Amino acid sequence: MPIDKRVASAAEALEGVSDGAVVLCSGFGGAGFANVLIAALRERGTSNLTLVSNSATHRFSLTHELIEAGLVRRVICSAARGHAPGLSPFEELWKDGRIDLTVLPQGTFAEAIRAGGAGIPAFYTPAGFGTRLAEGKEIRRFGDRDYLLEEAIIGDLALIRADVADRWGNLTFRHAQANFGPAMATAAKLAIAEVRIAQDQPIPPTEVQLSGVFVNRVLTVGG
Amino acid sequence: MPIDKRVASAAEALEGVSDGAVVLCSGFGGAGFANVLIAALRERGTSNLTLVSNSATHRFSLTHELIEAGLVRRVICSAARGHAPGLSPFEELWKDGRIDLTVLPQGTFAEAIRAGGAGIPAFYTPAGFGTRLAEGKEIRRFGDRDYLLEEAIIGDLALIRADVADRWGNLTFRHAQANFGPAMATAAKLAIAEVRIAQDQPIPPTEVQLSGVFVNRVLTVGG
Amino acid sequence: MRPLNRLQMAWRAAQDIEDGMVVNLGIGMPVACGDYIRPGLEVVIQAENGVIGAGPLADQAHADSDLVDAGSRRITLAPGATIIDSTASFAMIRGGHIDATVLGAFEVAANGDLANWDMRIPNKGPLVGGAMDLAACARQVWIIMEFNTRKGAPRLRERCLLPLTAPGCVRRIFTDVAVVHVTPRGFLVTELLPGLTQDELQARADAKLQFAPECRPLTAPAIALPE
Amino acid sequence: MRPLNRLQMAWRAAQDIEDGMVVNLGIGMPVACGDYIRPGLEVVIQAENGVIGAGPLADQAHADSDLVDAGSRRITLAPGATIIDSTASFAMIRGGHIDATVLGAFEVAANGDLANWDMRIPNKGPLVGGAMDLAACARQVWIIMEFNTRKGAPRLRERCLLPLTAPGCVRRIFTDVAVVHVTPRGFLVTELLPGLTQDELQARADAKLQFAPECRPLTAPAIALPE
Repeated sequence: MPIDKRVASAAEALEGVSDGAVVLCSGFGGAGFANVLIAALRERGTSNLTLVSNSATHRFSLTHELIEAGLVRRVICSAARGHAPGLSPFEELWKDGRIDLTVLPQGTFAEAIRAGGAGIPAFYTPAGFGTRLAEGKEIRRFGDRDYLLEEAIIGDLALIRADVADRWGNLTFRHAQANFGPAMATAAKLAIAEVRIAQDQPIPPTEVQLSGVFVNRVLTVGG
Repeated sequence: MPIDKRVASAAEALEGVSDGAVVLCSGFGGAGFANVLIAALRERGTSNLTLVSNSATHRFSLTHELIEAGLVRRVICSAARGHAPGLSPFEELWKDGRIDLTVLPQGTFAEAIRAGGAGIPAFYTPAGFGTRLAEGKEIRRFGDRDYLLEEAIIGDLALIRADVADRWGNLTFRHAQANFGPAMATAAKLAIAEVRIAQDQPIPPTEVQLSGVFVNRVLTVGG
Repeated sequence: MRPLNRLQMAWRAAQDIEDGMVVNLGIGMPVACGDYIRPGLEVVIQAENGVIGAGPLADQAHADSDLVDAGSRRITLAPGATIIDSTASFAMIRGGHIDATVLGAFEVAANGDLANWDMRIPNKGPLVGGAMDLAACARQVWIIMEFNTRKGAPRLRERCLLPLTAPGCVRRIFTDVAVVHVTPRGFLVTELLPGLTQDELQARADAKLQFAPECRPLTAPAIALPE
Repeated sequence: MRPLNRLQMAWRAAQDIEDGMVVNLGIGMPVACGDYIRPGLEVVIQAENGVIGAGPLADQAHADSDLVDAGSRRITLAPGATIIDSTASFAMIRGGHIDATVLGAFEVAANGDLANWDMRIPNKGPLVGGAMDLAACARQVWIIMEFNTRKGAPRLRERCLLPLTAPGCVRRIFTDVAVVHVTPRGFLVTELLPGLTQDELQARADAKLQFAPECRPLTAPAIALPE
């Protein structure tokens, strides 16, 4: 049967996602948020989620709607501050102890996700050594420098945004849209891409930016 | 001054390379060997080298000439067997204890080089656990599995082969020519690419496969 | 019936490849599996040099020395293919994204231990390549090998004599005279060459063989070996 | 003379950027350095979201919501640019491939400790972003900040009071009234605003300041702040 990872609806894309899922959401600097899928996840009401996203709340992302709807019990991110002057929905829940937070340096965050997809259970990094984020972490010296041990992040679900897909799930990204998306797709058991166009004919081999091997479902959302 | 990493000759490309250098040479499966630069390195007579190459001797590579010329004191590779029935130049020297050998699983070899370029001093991998290659290595359990600690590889020099370069050192690779080249360029203090064409105009941003940030010198060799 | 030849063994292994699988085929016999995948199936063949979606061998007119697989064979790309670098290729392998790898072997033990990289030939350099990563990390490891060595020694053993590639990794073994699954209770023969008895097969192994109640005859179409 | 305004401080930092450097410019004041790189120099500006070779801001007609820097500003690409993903971008940063990063800060200590991520505002979520990777791993860390807080408290301190971003990383500090290098022997003032005495500057710091024998006047061209 021809490989064809395209699905007809957001509901179909999210079929089988369970409460308690670890959800990796791409997006950074205003580009690459899979907002159609995030909105569908909120409507679905899947709860008790661990949200792995560079920003807990970003003004271009709908992850804050998941948080506001009370569906998220834990956040792993590098930035948890709202843009608005008051407290963000995340900050309101966090100050009341109703949501757990793990903050990582952004490079560690990216590398931990990459490690999750690459079969590396843990790695050492210099980032964060000598800071509060090193608390409770193993410190080890290699050469003349100290490093922190960081463990891989593995997700049940990745929601990423791309530009063009083909039926094999190969993806291209527009400009800075890729950011955390490729790594997140590799690190999740179920990786779903929302794309502008999903085509029958293959993306030329040299233009593919993420192999369809890492992508399970593709949803066309236009845009 | 405009950035321009193109050099006029192989001799100029290798300027400043010292005896005792750790040299990373790309190439695998018949593609991606920087044979012009390897030949120039042999002619230069730079000695006491550590050769980091997937194969100690590959029939499409000239690394065996470095070995035959007695310039190599240590090899780090995943494959050290000659293709011919008799003993290869490497095997002759190795059996006499005149060359040191470190063998790594190919994925560990690739990942160690990537780690060297990515500021990761060490990482854990499942490959090689329970085998002779685990001897003397730290074993550690994460979850329900055992892993080996592997340290990064950093080079003084990388000799890689690419297809097109621009004056910024951005590179494209033909088909399977990339293999270890991109990672090796990131992991070496001096990364030199030999290319078919080096052009004035920039390679279009979406076609660049290795950023020129990682490439120090570019030599046009045609082919 | 005659034992399967090397291409017939590759054919038999290929019949177990399922629709949509991502498979890595080792150098030698395993790579021939690519020619025998069941009609109507679409499979992604990964070569560890970074070709994701390897197609058939290139004909003379299209052969390109840069478009090669891990065995330096000049190949084509299948529709939907792409090429990544070695680091990314092994990230894919180590990360468990390969559904099945088909490898050659010297020995397999009843606990799934695999020995396929070091025959202890004096003074020959070691050749690990990607075998340890594949054996340790592919979701399934399938082996194609003759049931016995040329000298008649058993390759299915209680414990491997040769240095291991990875412990406890092998799931299926496709041989010239039997198909054997490796289960938590040891070797389970699921297909046996017609004309060979269970006792005869057991006599050729160094470990206890169990035979599946539904053990079937091992058959393959006639495939001529190249000259 | 009046203290430098924020754009003048960015201008002054930009004068230290050398030909061919790969630089990462933090959100806020640092990113303005890109506008003031000395004429005739070619510099690669890295944005940690993966843009390698960021150009000036896009005009309305060319602004693209997918072509942004780490601060969500709609930018252009410089000739020779490419875009990589976040994992690769931080591999570049952590691997020491950034010649200099220019960051904002709350405090810098005489030993080079940097505090620029946590002002301890109650209930506001932490914002680390890429600062720890950049501070720990760029070959040089340069800081742009006012010499004192709005309330007059010293930002150059014997020890940081606020949580650290990275220990011992800062090399140069570009402030509104002085340029200060961080040396193994502590703070060394290399430029001082005309009209300000060494004693006056020292009185505004919490750590011992040394003054370079060749300490020069800190000057910058007039640059108006946007409304």
